[in-house]
Amino acid sequence: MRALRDSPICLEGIEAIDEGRRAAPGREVRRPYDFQEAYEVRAARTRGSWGTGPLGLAVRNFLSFARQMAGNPAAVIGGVVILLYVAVAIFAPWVAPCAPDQVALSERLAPPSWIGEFPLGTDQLGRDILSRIIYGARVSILVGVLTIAISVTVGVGLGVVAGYFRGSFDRIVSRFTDLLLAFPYLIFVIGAMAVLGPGFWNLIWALSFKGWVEFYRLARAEVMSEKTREYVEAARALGRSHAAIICSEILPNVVHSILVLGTLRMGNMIVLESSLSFLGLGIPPRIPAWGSMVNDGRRYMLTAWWVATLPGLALVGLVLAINLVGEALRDVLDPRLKEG
Amino acid sequence: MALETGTIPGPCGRRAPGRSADCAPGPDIPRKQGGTVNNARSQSAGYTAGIEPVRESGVAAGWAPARVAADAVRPADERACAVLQVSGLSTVYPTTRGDVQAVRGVDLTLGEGDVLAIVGESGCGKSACLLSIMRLVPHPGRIVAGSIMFVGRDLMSLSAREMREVRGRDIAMVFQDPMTTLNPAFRVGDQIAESLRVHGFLPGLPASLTRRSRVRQREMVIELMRQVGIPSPETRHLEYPHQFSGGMQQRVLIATALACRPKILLADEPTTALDVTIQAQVLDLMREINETTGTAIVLVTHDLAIAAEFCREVAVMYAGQIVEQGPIDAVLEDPVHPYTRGLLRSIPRLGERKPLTPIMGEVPDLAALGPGCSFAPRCDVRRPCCDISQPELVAVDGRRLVRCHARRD
Amino acid sequence: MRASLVRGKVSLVAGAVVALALLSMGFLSGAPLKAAGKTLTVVIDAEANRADEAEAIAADLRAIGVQADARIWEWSALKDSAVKGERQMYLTDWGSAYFDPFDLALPKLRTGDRGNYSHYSNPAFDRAVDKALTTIDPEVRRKAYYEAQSILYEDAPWIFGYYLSETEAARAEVQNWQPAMDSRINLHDVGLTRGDTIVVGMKTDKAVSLDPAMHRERDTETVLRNMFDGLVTRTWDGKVVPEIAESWTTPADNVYVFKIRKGIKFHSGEALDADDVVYSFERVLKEGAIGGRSSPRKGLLGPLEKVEKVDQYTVRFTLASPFPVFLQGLVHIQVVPKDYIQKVGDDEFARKPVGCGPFKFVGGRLDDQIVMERFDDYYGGSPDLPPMGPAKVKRAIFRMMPDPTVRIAALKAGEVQIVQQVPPDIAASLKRDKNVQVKSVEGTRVYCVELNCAKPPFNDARVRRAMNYAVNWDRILETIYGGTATHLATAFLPSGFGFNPDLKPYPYDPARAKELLKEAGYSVK
Amino acid sequence: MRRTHVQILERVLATIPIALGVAIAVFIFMRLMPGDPVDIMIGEAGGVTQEDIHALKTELGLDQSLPVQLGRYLAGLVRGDLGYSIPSSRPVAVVILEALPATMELALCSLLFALVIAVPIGVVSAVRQRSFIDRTSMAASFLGISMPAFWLGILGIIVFSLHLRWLPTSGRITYGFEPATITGLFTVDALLTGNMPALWDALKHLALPAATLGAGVAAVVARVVRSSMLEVLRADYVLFARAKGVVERAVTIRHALRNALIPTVTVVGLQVGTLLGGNMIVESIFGWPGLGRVVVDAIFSRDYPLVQAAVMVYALTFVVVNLATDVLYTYLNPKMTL
Repeated sequence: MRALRDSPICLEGIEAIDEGRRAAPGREVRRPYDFQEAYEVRAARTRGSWGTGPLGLAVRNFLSFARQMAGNPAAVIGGVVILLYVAVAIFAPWVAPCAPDQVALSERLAPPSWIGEFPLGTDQLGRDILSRIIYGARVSILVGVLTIAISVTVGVGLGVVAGYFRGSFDRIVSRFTDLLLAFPYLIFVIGAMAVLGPGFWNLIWALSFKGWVEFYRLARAEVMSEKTREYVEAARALGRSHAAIICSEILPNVVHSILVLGTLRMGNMIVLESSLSFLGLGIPPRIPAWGSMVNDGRRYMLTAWWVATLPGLALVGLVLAINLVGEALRDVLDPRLKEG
Repeated sequence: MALETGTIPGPCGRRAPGRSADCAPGPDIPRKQGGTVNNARSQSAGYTAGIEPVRESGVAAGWAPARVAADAVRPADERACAVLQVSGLSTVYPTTRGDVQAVRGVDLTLGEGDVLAIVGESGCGKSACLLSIMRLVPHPGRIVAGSIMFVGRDLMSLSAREMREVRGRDIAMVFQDPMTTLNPAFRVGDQIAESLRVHGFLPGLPASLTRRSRVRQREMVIELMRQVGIPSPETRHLEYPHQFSGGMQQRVLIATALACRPKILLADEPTTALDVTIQAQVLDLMREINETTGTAIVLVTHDLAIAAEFCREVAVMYAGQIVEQGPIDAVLEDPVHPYTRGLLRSIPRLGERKPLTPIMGEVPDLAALGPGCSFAPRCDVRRPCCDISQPELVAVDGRRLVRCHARRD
Repeated sequence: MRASLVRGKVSLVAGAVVALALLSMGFLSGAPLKAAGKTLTVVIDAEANRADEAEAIAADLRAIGVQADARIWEWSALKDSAVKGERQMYLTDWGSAYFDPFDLALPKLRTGDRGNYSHYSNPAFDRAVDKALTTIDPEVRRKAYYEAQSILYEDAPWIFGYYLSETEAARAEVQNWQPAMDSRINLHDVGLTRGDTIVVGMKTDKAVSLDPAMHRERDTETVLRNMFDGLVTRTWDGKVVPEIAESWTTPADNVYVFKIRKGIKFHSGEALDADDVVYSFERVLKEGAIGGRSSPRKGLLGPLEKVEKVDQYTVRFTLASPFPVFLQGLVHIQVVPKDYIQKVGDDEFARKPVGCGPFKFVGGRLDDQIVMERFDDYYGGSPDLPPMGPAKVKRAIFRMMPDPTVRIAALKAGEVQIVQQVPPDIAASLKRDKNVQVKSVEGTRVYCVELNCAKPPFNDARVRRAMNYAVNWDRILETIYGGTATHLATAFLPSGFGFNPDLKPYPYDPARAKELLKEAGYSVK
Repeated sequence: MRRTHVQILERVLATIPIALGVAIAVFIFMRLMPGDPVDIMIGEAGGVTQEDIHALKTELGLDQSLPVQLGRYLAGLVRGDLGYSIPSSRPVAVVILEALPATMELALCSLLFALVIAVPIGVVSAVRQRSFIDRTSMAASFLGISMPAFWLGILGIIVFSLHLRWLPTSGRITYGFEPATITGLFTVDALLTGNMPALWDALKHLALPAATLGAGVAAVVARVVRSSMLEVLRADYVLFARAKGVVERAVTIRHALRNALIPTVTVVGLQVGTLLGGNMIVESIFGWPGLGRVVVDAIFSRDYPLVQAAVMVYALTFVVVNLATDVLYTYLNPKMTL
């Protein structure tokens, strides 16, 4: 477990950061060949006339950030797709042809047909799959956002405190996370759902309950490495309080890796919901969620492929977009990793 | 950007006659052991008899003949003195905002045993220049123009395979940060040996698995390590890079680079990452190598003091171009280009209490250069014509080249 | 510089994420109706496999102005919560093994009984069913059950549901195959036109045990019944016929005397006699009789008090009180070899079971496949279930295939010859496949929607009746269950004893439902 | 070397508190779950009285207070007695030992499958960054990450078993092909005994589940290899290797991949945990007789002893895999010590 604890590698990792990368920001060793980077840094410094106030800085930074993101085609595509999903989610009542929970048993399992009433067909209760996919965007995005938000809040909160102060708090929480990690995830979630009972919020809690561990580890490792850096020592020497140092010096520097991990994890959480549905612990059947829709359709794969496959494709699209943006975020927020 | 190459007398054209006469450096800098330079190659391996005390016959037997054989296949070199002649070298890096012109028409000539310094601010293209010479410009950067003549062969026309044979064997390179330049996963000795293996001085796999070749590899590696002054190489060649100090790591790098006795060593800020005392040791080592083997050295640095101490000739780079070039003493004592002057003013000197004056402004955007002199926005002797046309590199007082409209002719 | 740069970007991005989260929170609480006045609000709880049905029921209730939402539970958690009285309306089901309300309506609806998750209590009903249970006169029993059904119909403690036809399928090369009402798969009678190995795709995840006394699960029994025979057995439609027993008499209401067939051999070669029969029953009856553990099957025998050997081929069963469904319960107890078990011990017996059935155990694993081979010395089985003689196929394999799609795919691909439980939607297309035969048989399991009769709103019989009128069962059964299900009037099954065919199920009548709800003081649409 | 051994021993000893913690946690966790194992075991029987149920409970020791139960459970653990499964009354150790080889075989094969597929894809994608192959394989990896395993599995069965008839739908081996038991892993046993028909049959049964389970892992590994390769390929030592004149292939494999494997190993180590602990869905689709299915079933039937033991097995496997990961990590990364 040592390797896990010492290298801030995202668990089940999509992305990995080895020691070299961790050490690099502190050492500020500029690789002279990285012209793009030199260029970006310089460009970021000289551009703009937004003034030096905090708002001006934020706006300028955001503009530069947005410009960099705009320069990454994958990010643009991903961003547009996400916006599309979010827009569809927000405007679902206007976009969707039917109510997502309108049961019409006489119309069940109608195949997709572009000219018919149900362009993407109907499910086993005769509900319009297109409408359910559209409304499902709300739920699935919400599942992803909420679980990640909870995981991040808890994980980063504990991780920063543990990494900064170390001591017995760190030891206790870290032991606890070891324990949680050793517990197989699905078994854990099944049990948690049985204890908590069904319901949307219980699902969110069950998913988040272990999700925070990797944020904890990442935050702790990053804070431990940040803490040794000069600027923190300088701030200490200036007599600033621990809280102030954590909030204004350390957090901003660890937040980008958290953000990246968070985006990349969000997709996983949306997918995980389907596994729970498979085990019979999903969200209420009236609420359309893509994961449970795929599971509903599982029984009809031989006779009505569209019931499972179409929501699955919607899911893939969103996860793909989130991951594209996540990787672009990583590239932009962490200039050391800029590709090319 | 290499348009002006043909229009001005390049440094090579100017200096070639003098060189071809005696292959000696300029009269202004006397060489200590000029005699060793010319026949360094034929002397087989070793920097001097003095620092290569024990040479097992087996080692030498395997090493020297291979070396000779390699030499034999090279085209006969008529202009032996100019080991490297770069002209009109231009390199660009495409970025999202356009092409960054990292190197803009650089001309360089390096005689056998020469030591040239390239100085300039960060990001002025000095490192890119070295990488271009090695044809190792990282993707997506590429060389767009120019020729690189190495002992009569144009490196630009070589196939990838031929170029690979040149790298490490004929032209070697040392990087800025030894910590990141050595592969953390391999033993130091293996990394030195790899150089020898890829160029055929040691058998490659699977022959290297035999005991005999392992013994030979060990001996050669220890010898090389000893030559660069690493203490107790017998044990240390089995250690990993992180177990070495920065200075020792840099020595390992130099040993690796020099393993195949290259004609040219390109050193990219070799001392920047080191402590000052270690810097001096490393520089001494490099000087010694230069003097004993005649390996020509191009030293890239942002530190004028190092250049002054180490080199006979200096080229000042700004925004991808050479703006001033000449013998080190002349350039330091009497800088002509306003940028060089600015550089010198911004360096503290011992014993002087003058306030330092930094150069105002920022390095220009290499992706969006105007038609005029690239230094014009920061220049204190700026003239109206500076914004309109590029100055060209012209000879000044016979020994130097300067790229400035406001130069003294 | 760097820190503030990052901070700026990050705060904006984080802000965007939070905004998105807040925005999306509103989405979820979008659709439901306003809970104004006395709208009836119910939560329908179901297991995942009946989620569709629950949602359809919810839709029907919503149509008359009840605010209904379905939720999915893990079964044991739901049951626990329902028993504690925390739930309102929950989809449950209960299977019957006796072809009698004894193990269906009684445990489900008698006051305080084990399965009474609806907390229903009506002394009149209790009296009626108790009467039916303590007498053995069929006419008296039938009358008592009729009365109980009328009471139930009026009280409507559940939304009465339906029973399913069990649809099974076999490859065309399987002969003389007939699914049974008690889910038994009798491979003894089955032949193959091609090959000599028959593979059965079981719907269960695993068989619980190989010891016929150490489980209480139907699918396990389905497998084991091919290795073990009982004193009596059933025809596919539920009639009790002799198997190991040649015949029986009932000298008193509470005494049964069985004559055992001679010449029956166990797979181990020993002959079966009264000692083995007595031992088999004592193993189930006595506490801690199986390696210190008690058999969970004891309840199947009702008030059975003692089993005695009369002579080598005669056994007498004495019950504490008359128990009219005793013979049906007897079907579920299989005879095991006394000497073998006493020699090798119970654990070893559970690893290498030995019975006197048509197939002997060869190998395999409970959660993978269980392999049996024909027992050539088989006595021939029940004369009421022709053909007699050893089994026709050489080898029988039961494979655990919990996923229905995979089961059907394996059947179509010819990997298995018989599959359990064909989903209704696939059955239709499977019937068109020339290589496959599909057969259905009436099930013995009641599916219903239980209501918590102890708490408002369902402590009011009018509301409960309204619920019964409000659900369009015909539509649900026709579509979701592909017409393989039959709506029930009460908790009694037509296959069971004492079913009143004249009692018609509640019709779909939303107007009547609304009327009743209004009467009970709820607003309707 | 001696030092490493001592360190490994220390690490093994350090797992004892974790094991104890897991043991207590799973005990509490199971007792928190609503539902009564005896009631579930008895099921829908009629005529069962509360006395019968209580008698069964007494027999199983479930009527005692929780601390007593916990103490007996822990004492049993120390003695190596895992108890008996409640519904089937089979010894828990037997049930687990029976199921474990299948789970291990599936996990190892999917891991192998994932690595064989993912590492080359990751390397090629990094070397040919932004090329067609890069984009295609990365898109495919998103599909692997985001499509639920049961969908992929059923699709595989419909395509390869039903329509093409290449592979069996489910199960672990065809009856009659079982190799002699040595390790319990059919493929390994078949190899050891030189039983080629058994090997072929076992591999055919393994193909679909291993691919389904491995797809997600392959996707993750491919992405990690790609991103670490991208980073490593930009490292100075790779440039330096090129400057030495090392052949490009050797630069990629020897210098870059070797270092890119360091973070990959950690990720793969974590994936093994996922493979072992998250495969109940694949096991249940393919009727694979593994531990995942056993344990899910045990949870649903509140089979306390079985769940407790199975979770301990998972936890210990996790710890062992971690230790192995760390040893490998130390080997790959000389900077690290255990």
